[in-house]
Amino acid sequence: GSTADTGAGGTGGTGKVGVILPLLTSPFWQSYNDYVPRMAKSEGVDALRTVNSGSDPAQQITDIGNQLNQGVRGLVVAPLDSAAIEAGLKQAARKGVPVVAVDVAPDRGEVAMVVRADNAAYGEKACAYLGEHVGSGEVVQIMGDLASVNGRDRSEAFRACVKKDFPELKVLEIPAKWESDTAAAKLDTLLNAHPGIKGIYLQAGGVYLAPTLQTLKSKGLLKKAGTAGHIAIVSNDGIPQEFDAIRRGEVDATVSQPADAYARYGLHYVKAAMEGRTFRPGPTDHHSTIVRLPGGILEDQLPAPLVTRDNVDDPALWGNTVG
Amino acid sequence: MNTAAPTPLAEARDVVKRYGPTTALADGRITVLPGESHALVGRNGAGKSTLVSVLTGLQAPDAGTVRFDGAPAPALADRDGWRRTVACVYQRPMVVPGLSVAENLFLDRQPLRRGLIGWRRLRAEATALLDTWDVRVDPEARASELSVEECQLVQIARALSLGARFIVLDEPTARLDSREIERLFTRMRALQESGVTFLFISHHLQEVYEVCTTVTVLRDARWVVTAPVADLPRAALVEAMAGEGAGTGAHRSAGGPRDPAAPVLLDVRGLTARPYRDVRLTVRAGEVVGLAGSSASGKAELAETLAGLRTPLAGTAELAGERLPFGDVRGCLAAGVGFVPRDRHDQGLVPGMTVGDNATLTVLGALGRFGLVRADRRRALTGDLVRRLDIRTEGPDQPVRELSGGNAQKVVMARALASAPRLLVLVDPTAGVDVKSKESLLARVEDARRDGTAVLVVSDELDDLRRCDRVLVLFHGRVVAEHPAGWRDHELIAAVEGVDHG
Amino acid sequence: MADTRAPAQPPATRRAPGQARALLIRRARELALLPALLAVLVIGGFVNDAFLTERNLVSVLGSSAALAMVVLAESLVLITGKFDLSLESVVGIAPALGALLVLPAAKAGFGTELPTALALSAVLLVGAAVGLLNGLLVVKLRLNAFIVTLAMLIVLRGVLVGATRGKTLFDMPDAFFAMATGTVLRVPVSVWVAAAAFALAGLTLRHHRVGRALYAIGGNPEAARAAGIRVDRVMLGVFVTAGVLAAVGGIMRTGYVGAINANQGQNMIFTVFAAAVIGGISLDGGRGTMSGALTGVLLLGTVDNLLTQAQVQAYWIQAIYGGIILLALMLARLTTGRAQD
Amino acid sequence: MADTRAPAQPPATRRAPGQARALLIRRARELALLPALLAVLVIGGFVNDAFLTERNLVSVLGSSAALAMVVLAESLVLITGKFDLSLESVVGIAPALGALLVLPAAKAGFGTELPTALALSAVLLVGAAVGLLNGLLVVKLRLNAFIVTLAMLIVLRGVLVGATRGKTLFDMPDAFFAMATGTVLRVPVSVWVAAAAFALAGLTLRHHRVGRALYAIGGNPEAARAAGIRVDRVMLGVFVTAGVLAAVGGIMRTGYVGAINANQGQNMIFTVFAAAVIGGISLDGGRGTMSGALTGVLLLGTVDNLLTQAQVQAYWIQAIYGGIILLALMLARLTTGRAQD
Ligand SMILES: Nc1ncnc2c1ncn2[C@@H]1O[C@H](COP(=O)(O)OP(=O)(O)OP(=O)(O)O)[C@@H](O)[C@H]1O
Ligand SMILES: Nc1ncnc2c1ncn2[C@@H]1O[C@H](COP(=O)(O)OP(=O)(O)OP(=O)(O)O)[C@@H](O)[C@H]1O
Ligand SMILES: [Mg+2]
Ligand SMILES: [Mg+2]
Repeated sequence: GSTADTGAGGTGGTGKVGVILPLLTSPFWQSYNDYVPRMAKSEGVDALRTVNSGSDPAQQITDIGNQLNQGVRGLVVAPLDSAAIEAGLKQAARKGVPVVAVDVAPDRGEVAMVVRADNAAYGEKACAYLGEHVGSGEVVQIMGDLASVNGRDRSEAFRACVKKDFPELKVLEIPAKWESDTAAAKLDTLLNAHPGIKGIYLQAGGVYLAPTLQTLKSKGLLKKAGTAGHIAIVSNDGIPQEFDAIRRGEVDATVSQPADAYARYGLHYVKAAMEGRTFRPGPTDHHSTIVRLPGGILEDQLPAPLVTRDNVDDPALWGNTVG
Repeated sequence: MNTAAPTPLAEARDVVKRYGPTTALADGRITVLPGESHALVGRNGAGKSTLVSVLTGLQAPDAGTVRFDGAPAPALADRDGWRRTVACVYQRPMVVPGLSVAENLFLDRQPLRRGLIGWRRLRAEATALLDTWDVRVDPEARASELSVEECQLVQIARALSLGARFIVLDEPTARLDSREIERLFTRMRALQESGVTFLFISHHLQEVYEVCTTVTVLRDARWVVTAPVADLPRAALVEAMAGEGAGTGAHRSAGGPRDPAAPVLLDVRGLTARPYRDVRLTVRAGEVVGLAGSSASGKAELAETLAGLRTPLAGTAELAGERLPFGDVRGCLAAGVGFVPRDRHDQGLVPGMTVGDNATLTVLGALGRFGLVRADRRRALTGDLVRRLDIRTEGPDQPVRELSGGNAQKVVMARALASAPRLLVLVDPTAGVDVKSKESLLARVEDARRDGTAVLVVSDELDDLRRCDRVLVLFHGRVVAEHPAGWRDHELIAAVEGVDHG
Repeated sequence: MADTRAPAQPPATRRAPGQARALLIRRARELALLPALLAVLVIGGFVNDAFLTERNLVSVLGSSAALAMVVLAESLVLITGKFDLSLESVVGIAPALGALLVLPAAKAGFGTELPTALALSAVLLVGAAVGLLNGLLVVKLRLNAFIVTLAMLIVLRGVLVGATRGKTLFDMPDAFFAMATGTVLRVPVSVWVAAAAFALAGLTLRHHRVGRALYAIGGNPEAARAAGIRVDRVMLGVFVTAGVLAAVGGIMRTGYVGAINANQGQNMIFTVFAAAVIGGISLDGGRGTMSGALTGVLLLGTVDNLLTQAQVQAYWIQAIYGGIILLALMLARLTTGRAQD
Repeated sequence: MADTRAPAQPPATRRAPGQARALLIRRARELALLPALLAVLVIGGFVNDAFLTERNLVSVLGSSAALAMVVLAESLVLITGKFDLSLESVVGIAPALGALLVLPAAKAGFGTELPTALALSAVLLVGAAVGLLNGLLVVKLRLNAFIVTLAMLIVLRGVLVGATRGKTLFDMPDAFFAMATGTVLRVPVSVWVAAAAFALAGLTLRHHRVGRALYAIGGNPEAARAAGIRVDRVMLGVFVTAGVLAAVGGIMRTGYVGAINANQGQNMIFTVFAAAVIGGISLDGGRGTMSGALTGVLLLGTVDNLLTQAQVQAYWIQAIYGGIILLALMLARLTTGRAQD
């Protein structure tokens, strides 16, 4: 139970719920996918098998249509794009099926709730960490797909934060399209031209962690934190391998995207919406706040803690609960 | 007779081969005895090439047996076994266009040096081989750069150099000029003396009498007769092929021009391009003019220029007073030029399209309004052409790819006739066409000429040229002689080869 | 020696009866996929009650319309014996440029705020221009079509990301969405448009001289030229037409999705080739029909829909999808007995 | 009439003087990209001091090694006149299955915990098996190679996601990474291996009967068969070899990246075709050389490196990359004067 008013109508809280994933080739979404059935059980939701849109926004619209044709009474969607989801939302609205958006806030359209940790906040946290620990010099951000809203928000937030708060830092950029080999090749190249690089921000630890460490290792630049010549690395995702790397001192910090909470509260809110409940801005019972976005949409801003050496063993972190 | 019969070198019995609904061979039989030169004749589509592909292991028969020296034929996948047994020049070009001439000659049997190919030896051997055939091509040249004749010679040279005791030649002479044919026959005789056995296919029956001892006739996919050539005079042979009594008539000549005062339709002046120089020629309405010359004389290029496929350096050509737009095929078509190109595989046919499509390719705009191609009109026009040219096909909807060689050639002729041209330019129009069909093909030329069409026959086939009112001879790009009808063979051959004396 | 003579028997009558049957077989080949498509429909009906409902089938059609347009475009190019990989990027760049022309600067547009009709014409124009450029490089400069259009694809993908700065474009005038949102007889306009385009293309290919010219060029360009077909001009025309059709496909996709993502169309070309080739369009040129290509599109759309409805595990759905395509190919191979190379 | 007769000269003597020139031209064509490659190197040297350093050039080589292996594999298939799109998925699935066999269940492995050497052999075996399956479908069932391998690509991508359940595989034994991390004379082992593979393939293609058979089959399979080449068997062999080479490329990529992502290899096939075709390998079969393919790989690698160093705006980098490829093609076309279709 969170901050919710019990209202009339809805679908009475029963019926099947469709869960649509944006992609499955990232460890983060794979974890989310694994959490869905578990959380469905604990939240008492009759969730269908998850559907994977395979990074294609048009496919996602088709998937929504397919689920609606099957008679789902609620939908949990992780939109691939904040704008290119509207057509899907409209379809659902026409059928009176409530939708909860996970990870990406739609620009427009009707959703019962957005469950997300702020992508822009990821970029800012990484920037703040690097700014405080590196101070000045060259830092690299290994970006995602520029055509994806997640990658875009993280990139722009990081860039803007550096410009505003840490003008001493010079940002070098690697557009790596969520591809590990692209990340490795371009980081390798940049390190040749800029041997003085002091910090790296990985926008997706699941994809970029291994190639970054591997490239640094093969160039003899992988030094433990605290030793001379260490390159500060801030990652993003919160998968177990990042935690291990933090424990080893190879990576300084990572922003933990709450995969478990995404699954849990996505299903929680959709059930509530199906029961006809509505929500108000304000603090929740799970250490987050519901805010009203400019478009009028409500968003439950889940905490995305920065994990460093100090809190890496915190059992509450989802990365410590999976294999 | 039975007791003394030697073991046949190659023997096929009761061979059946079907392609979908077509039965290409219903009763294929042949017995080739060691040391003989065996001719295989039959009309276009009789199944000769099909029998060859079965005899050379290119395709498995649907039924029937093939034996060599009394032993069963090798398995289809045993390519080495087949290569040891039989060599073949196929009717379709079987060269690899991207490889050099030298490699094509020694494909998969290149001389080795320490396990790798010895290019030097390969080149030397290729040069030697080409020299024996007097083929003037660079052994390093790509096969795709060869002319049709050169390509054919390279394949013949390859087959005859393989060292097989049994050699199959499927219409080797269809693309060669007379000197090249003579050279082939000389080689064949030499090999015969050393014990090589030949199976020889040709539509030039005089060649059968010249080099073969035995002949087998196929008709309508069935074996008809096998006999010593001496026992089958030409008329009987043609009858066996055609299945009816028929005069041969191949030597009938055309007589003089029908109307010496007919207006000049084609007037070519000072035409000059790379392979020919300062050509001047005229063709009157209703006149058939032959253009002879060896393969290197430039005659085919001249024909292609008139068809709009090439742009000359200088000169003009007027058709009924209008300048032909060189380099513009469509313009030339509109001006009234019908064209049979030299090589049906290259420029003549779209193999995947149907007989009807190919035959009407030049007149697509005329089969309906607004560019629509009306199926009924295409069918009617095609049906008419198929009948007139006696094309053996399942129907207008059969892909040309599936036709036999000679029938495919007739489709090219159909395409040229479809546009009802005022000038017909025919390059080697009867290549690969059987004797009876040749008659009907040339009869269509006669029809056209009666309707006032001017005809230019570019060929070195004496049968084709004999029908011409006059024959011009091109030598190294210049017109060097003109022979009015009634010339004698040796005169013309001498002129073509550049050894006559005026 | 054998002067034995065969008894005079009538020549095997090979023509009359064979003809009709041969024609039938040839027609059947064009629709080789039909058995596979029917099988999927029947299985679908058993697997899920919702599958064979009108609503669901309309969904399949609506989601396939944009793909169908691009498959149509690609088929025309393939029949002519060429390639055009850049069509997938036209699906993105053409509507995106149109949208940028109409959107105010505040919404990431160029700020030109052209009238909608002009902007929509610009979409088609962009498609035509890309096609023309490809065509000129291939026809006039004689560059390899595959690699030219691959490079073009990379360039255009880049231009799309560059021009939109990676942002998704939305809030275009309703006309941009009308094809997917408007319906006639409960079926989206885009489906009717795609159907009309296929019918027109099919008729042209079969019954118009331009269509016949495409097959001739694809089958043997030299022979086509010798028969008076203006090969270069027709080929240019095909590239331009394909560009325009892909641009229309782009508008359909825009309407379907409700916005233009900076990677709209990306990776679509794989599906396009799959549909075309499964549908019997030959990569060597000169062969294939519109009805075949259409069955290819429908098969892929139906299988996709079916798999979603069948509740296959998300992890395995792709593998199964590929497996079904393979099976369909084999089925087509067996039912027509035709080698596909 | 004309007794003005041309002197009896032999027709255009094509042998002696022409021969050397023709050979030169032929060689030049194989290396048509060399001018473009040199131009990029020179420009790179001006743009950035770090570009022409040994370290950076080694980086280019190291990052191109895996691509080079797959390009080699694809080139062999293309020369034989076929397609293999599934090679990109072999780059992912082969090392992934190897890793799953060696990893404990706790690390997402199958739990079999095979010895490393066995697991590495399994990687090659998977490549060979995929190649064999493709080959059988194409050669024996006579299915279209493009579409079979496209379906196979989809299946294998799916299997990769399914088998790893989308997880990234870390912590394999060091042997999985040795090719990329180990160096000989300061150059990664993977580069040496790729160089050796190219040299061997080049030698075989140019100077061994088997190599010549590939060209013959690609140029005219019927003629090849008639000449005694076991077309089916050679073709099967080529598919299997290509699978194995792609598997080796997969190991190289694994080592380079340090892990196996569930989308390893995805979309690589575009780059593979780009490199091969830019390098002069014909999609029609029968044409192309290993040295050409190699220049294609190097050109792409160098341009990529140069653009990264130049820190071109991220938004425009792709468009510029594509543009440079187009320019390189035109340059190659102009310097060799050869049509590319
Ligand atoms: N691949 C094929 N598909 C279908 N039909 C074919 C095929 N090849 C040959 N045929 C048919 O088989 C019959 C025999 O053809 P074949 O080539 O053996 O004739 P041929 O005697 O060699 O004729 P020609 O003298 O014209 O070369 C013809 O009717 C032909 O249409
Ligand atoms: N693909 C080819 N086709 C035809 N000839 C070739 C081909 N490749 C090489 N050659 C011939 O081989 C000759 C030598 O080539 P290359 O130097 O590559 O080989 P090599 O083994 O060193 O030969 P050699 O020992 O004779 O010098 C060239 O002059 C060329 O004529
Ligand atoms: Mg024949
Ligand atoms: Mg040498």
